[in-house]
Amino acid sequence: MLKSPATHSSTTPLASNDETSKATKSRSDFWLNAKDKYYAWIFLGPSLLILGVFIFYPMLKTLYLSLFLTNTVGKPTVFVGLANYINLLTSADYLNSLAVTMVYVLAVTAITIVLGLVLANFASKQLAGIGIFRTLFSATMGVSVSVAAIFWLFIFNPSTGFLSLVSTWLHLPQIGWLTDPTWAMVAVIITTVWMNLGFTFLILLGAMQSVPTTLYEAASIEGATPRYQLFHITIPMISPTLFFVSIITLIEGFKSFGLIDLMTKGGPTNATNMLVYRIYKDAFYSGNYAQASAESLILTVIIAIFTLIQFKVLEKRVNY
Amino acid sequence: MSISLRNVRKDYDSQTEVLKDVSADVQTGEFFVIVGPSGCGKSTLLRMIAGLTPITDGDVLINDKVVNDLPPKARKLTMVFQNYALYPFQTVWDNVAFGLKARKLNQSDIQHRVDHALEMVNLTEFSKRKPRELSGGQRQRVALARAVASDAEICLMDEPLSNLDAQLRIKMRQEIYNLQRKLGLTLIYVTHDQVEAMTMADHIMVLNDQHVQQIGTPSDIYQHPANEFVAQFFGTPQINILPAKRSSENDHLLTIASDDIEIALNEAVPVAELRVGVRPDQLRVSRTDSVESNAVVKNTEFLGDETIVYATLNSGDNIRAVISGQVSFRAYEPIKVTIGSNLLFFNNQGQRIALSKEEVVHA
Amino acid sequence: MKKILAFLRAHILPVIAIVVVALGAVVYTSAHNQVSAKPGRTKIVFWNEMGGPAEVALDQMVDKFNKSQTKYEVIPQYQGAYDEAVQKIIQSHGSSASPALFQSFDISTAQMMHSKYTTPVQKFIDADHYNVSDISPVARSFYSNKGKQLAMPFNTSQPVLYYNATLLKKYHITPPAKSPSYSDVTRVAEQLYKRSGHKVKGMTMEIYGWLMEEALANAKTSLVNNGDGHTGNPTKINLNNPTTKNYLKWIRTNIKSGDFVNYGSGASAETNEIAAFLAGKLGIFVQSSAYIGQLTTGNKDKLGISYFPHPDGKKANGVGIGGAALWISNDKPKKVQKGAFEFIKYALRPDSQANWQKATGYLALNSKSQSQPALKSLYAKQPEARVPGEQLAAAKPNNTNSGILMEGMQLTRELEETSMETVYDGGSISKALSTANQGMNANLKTTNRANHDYQ
Amino acid sequence: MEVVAKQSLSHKILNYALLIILTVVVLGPFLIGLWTSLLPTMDIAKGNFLSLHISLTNYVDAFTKTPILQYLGNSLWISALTTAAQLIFCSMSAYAFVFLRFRGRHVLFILFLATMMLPFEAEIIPNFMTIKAMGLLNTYSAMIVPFLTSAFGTFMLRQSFLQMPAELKEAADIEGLGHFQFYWKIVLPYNRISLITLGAYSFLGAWNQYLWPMLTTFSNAFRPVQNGLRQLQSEETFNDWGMIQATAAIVVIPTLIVLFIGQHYFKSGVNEGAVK
Repeated sequence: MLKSPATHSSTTPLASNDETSKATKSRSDFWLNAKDKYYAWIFLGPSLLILGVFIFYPMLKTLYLSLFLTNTVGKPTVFVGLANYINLLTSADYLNSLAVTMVYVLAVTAITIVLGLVLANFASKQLAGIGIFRTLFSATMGVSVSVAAIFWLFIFNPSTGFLSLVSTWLHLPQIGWLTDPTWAMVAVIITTVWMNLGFTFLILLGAMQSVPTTLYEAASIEGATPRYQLFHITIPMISPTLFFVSIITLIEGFKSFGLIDLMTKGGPTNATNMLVYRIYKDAFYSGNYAQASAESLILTVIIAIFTLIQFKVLEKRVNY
Repeated sequence: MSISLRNVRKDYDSQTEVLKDVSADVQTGEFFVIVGPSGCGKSTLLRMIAGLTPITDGDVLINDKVVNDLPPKARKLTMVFQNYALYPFQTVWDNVAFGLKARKLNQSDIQHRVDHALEMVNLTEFSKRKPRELSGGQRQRVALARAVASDAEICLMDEPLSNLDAQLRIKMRQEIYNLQRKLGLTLIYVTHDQVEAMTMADHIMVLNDQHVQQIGTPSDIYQHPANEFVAQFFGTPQINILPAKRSSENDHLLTIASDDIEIALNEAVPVAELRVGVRPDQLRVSRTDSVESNAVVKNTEFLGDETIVYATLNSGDNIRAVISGQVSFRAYEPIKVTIGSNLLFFNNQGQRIALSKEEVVHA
Repeated sequence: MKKILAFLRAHILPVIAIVVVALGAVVYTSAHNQVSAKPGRTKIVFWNEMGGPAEVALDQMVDKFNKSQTKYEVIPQYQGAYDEAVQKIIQSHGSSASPALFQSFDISTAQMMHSKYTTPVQKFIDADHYNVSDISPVARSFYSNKGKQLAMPFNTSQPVLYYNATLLKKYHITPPAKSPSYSDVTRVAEQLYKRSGHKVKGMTMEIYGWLMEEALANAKTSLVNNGDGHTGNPTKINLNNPTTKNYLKWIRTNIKSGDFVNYGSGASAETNEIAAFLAGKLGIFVQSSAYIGQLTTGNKDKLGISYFPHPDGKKANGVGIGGAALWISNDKPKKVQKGAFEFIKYALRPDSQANWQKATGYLALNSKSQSQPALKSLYAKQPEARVPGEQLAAAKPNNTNSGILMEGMQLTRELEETSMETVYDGGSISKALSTANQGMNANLKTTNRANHDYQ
Repeated sequence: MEVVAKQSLSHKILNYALLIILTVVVLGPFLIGLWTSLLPTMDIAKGNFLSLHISLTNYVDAFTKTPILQYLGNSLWISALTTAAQLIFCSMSAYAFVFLRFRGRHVLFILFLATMMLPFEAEIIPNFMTIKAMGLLNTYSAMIVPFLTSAFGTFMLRQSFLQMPAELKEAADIEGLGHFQFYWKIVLPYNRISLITLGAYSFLGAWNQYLWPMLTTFSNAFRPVQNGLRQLQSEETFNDWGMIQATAAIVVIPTLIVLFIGQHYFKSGVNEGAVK
């Protein structure tokens, strides 16, 4: 949709629906049918096995565990129905986690998209040596959580950190970046945005470059300014990509764990205790598998909703 | 290697019929063209012969053996596709050699055959190139070379020239024809282009509306089309089909298009109402005044050696006439249209009515 | 790039073959054990949570043990923080990856006991006729239940009160008593704050559940029923009691008079209070004795140490210990468990413990360590380093100062800390305590229910 | 992309200036990290950020005093195996969905898609138990086996396979190629760009795994680099900033190189595989 499929007029992609491919599809009732079934087991078998054991079974097991209380060693002992869910959804603590996660996810998504657009817009200008800037802008894609955490932990360090030095030089008040609840959230958001930026930039740049040049040529003949072109041609044209990147960022945001673990451990005073970190803490710190399982299911529902939205919209290929 | 189709039928989803009761015999070494408008099922028929699509009913025979249940590879044939089906990641040479390697021929045999095939299609110097580095015509030749290199004596072609420009198409037409003759291939060729069919085929099968309309030699089909569809399908500009009536006074007299044109036949008109097919070159057009005229000119197309005149009869029927040389008419100029000797007659179901005498009209 | 692709294309089959073989190899090898010991020695995987200088000291101790005999080899593996290690131990139990010997912290004792995943060291003590009388009784009682030693205390600390002796001298303030009362501490803090012209904050108490529990212990008050869990499984929490209120009121008094500074909770709070103390901006704070090392090296001022404060008009009961103990898993062969106990004995030898205290600040648990050269030289240089050990020795073990034998202590501490936070921020003491009490009771009820009341 | 007829010189300079500012902002953390990795820890602790005592001591320390090479090797091995396995298994299942006809194909495909809605993060508890039951705790396999295939990879390759001209399959049928031959000789080479893209994704994905290895590895012999860095941080209790930054630099530099080489594939992969 972004890039028109590289097909010659003559090629009949397997996906299309005209006469020839109908003929191809008729292989469905080809008399090798029985054999195809046998091949299907071979080709799909390994993947089915893995997905079954590590995706489907665990989901059911999680559901099962969430309906029980689990004892010291994690065995389900007492059936309590939905009590774990009710406890969670009435606990101020868990609602706080939900709220904190929402704030984080929305902030990260919005800021990443805006900054990604800014970078992509600059990097799509036709200037000598622009390729170097494009490469540099995408650099954070190669940064893993732990590396990003180390870089930023030093920047945010209260006593010897870079920002603390800068504020000293400029005689600004010191900010308790990782110790103050509000600023800790800001710090985590900044770091996440920075990590996401390279990927987002690259995707948006790719989308911008595949907007047909003739649209801009026509617009500039009609006297549209670059800014006007950005908001009335580029952004509408890349809207499917924008949507895609937003959803991906959103979903990844809900799954954030590494940075939280490395930078704040959910603190201070639960200010950054997001959903996955909570699951981890409840299960692997407190040993409360049942509650963690209930939390896992709630997380799954949230992510499934966003994934479904993604599928639905991509299916419709809503353009502009 | 002969091929026979016996009452072949194809349904999809046991609902939609694609082909009904197709029967045909293709002789060894014959150039057999299946022609029809798009969507008529001609590609499906070809794929059923190849074994790519199962048949719902009937039999496909190769060398008098029923092959309904044989997979494609066991049918010993090759196929050339509309988009050539070249492997973009392999060189020309490897593309031609691909099937041979798959059949596990020995190395020297492969070498020999591929080189020979490339030579036949004049691609020897391109053997190291990738398909994307070739022009459309060259790609088509690679596909041909694949068929040549194979030892199969049956070759199926599915609109192999439709992606080429007009000039190249004419050239490749000849090359395919020469190749078929040289190799003695039994070739079944699918196209929607009647010119290709007319110029290349030994026999033509005309398909339309899930049915075989006619099978015959090109001249047979042109001169004795089985029905209106076949008559209309062949020949440019298209044949004129006009409604006609037997005159109530004289059963040898035929009134065409209301009463604009009258024609006397050599024998009695067999039915009261019928349709007459007149090839555009059988129509004559002359200037006249508005009282005498039976038509007005719509426009003319000058083609260099002849002129096509489009006109509307007083009855409202549109006609096309081909006149040799250059003639010029103004739009709305009144003309008189008359009919030559060669006519075709169709009943109201569109089937041709054969008359006993060759020359039907008094000259 | 093209060349690489060409290579890959040409060699894709062998590459994949290698990958498949390797994959098989990995799966195969993983079924076997990963860590190889020296041939002929029994391998003992030892999980610990000692980072920084303590890790170095521990590795040295292990190294010496391995060299001291020929039957066993202890392989130390660092597992991160105490909190996460507990679950790792429980969850890996019964697999080839699980440790034979592990270190687990004080508040996990009930959990370990209930899991039934360990062999109580009492079994080996009895079999070996090992004499435990030299090992600190308070520390031992923390990890024992109904007279049976479950685990061997290892790295042990005591909460003590640190004060800046130089500053007190400068402002002519009488230092707090060796075992100070709340009001005694308040006096010093207020005087320091006033006399320094508000330049020096008098005191701080970290928002840390452990400190509140120790305040209860020192006042001989139980947090939970059934003798803080020592006489039976706890069923009821009693956080909202006069002793806790008294403790929080004491802090509130100091907050109101302005001499108190709040550094919040967690590791950062500890770093910050130490930084302030070393910079001479804070006079008094209560913290683990394991910090002595950090507080003496590079400190230009003289360090003063007193016992944990006790409420006025009440005799100090003595405080429980902090730190961790060594446990022996029961999922390993007898020979391995025996080896693990050999290491425990080695770790508690007088010389081992003396070196341990010197290197880490954790208290030597073997009473004979005090006469070891390592400690003697330490005391000669820093006489105040004796104080925590004396406090430990002074306490007579009873139910209230032997820790709280209850599961879910991590969660309990979180709730305690939330209540402390509320109070520090000016909220109502009894309301904060009753909220926490409610939460803790609910957790306890769920835990007991999930474990069928440990029937 | 704006059509700029003639850019004035000042306009150009402005553009470059903005680009350079953006570059500095984006690369700032890298630069700060790299710079501090060259400084002695004492200078960092004192806030002497503009120190001139530059040396590679921290790097030497990182290599000799920490198991960073072991961590890197572990990660490399885990990522390489995961990538190879995903390429094989995802392409196989994608092949089945495109080229094989069998009952339940549609349902199975929906099932595959559905797995994309189930976050692995929410399944760590049962998966931990499974891996434990398989006896794979603290092994490479623990970090590879659950990720041998992926629904995303299958989906992406399926999209790519669907773009193949139908005639290729028919030509292969006529030549008599079986499914394995067609898969191996035609489908894989034809889709190599998508395969490289998926490979890059799988590799980066495996390389960046954090939560799962943290739960399943207990010793440095198997710990991948992300968790290794976490381990180093907690062991070093954040005192030796210079060396910590050096370890981070050691980890990030190879990834950056791979990324710059493979950039093109990431971009096209996402645009074609996911959005289309």
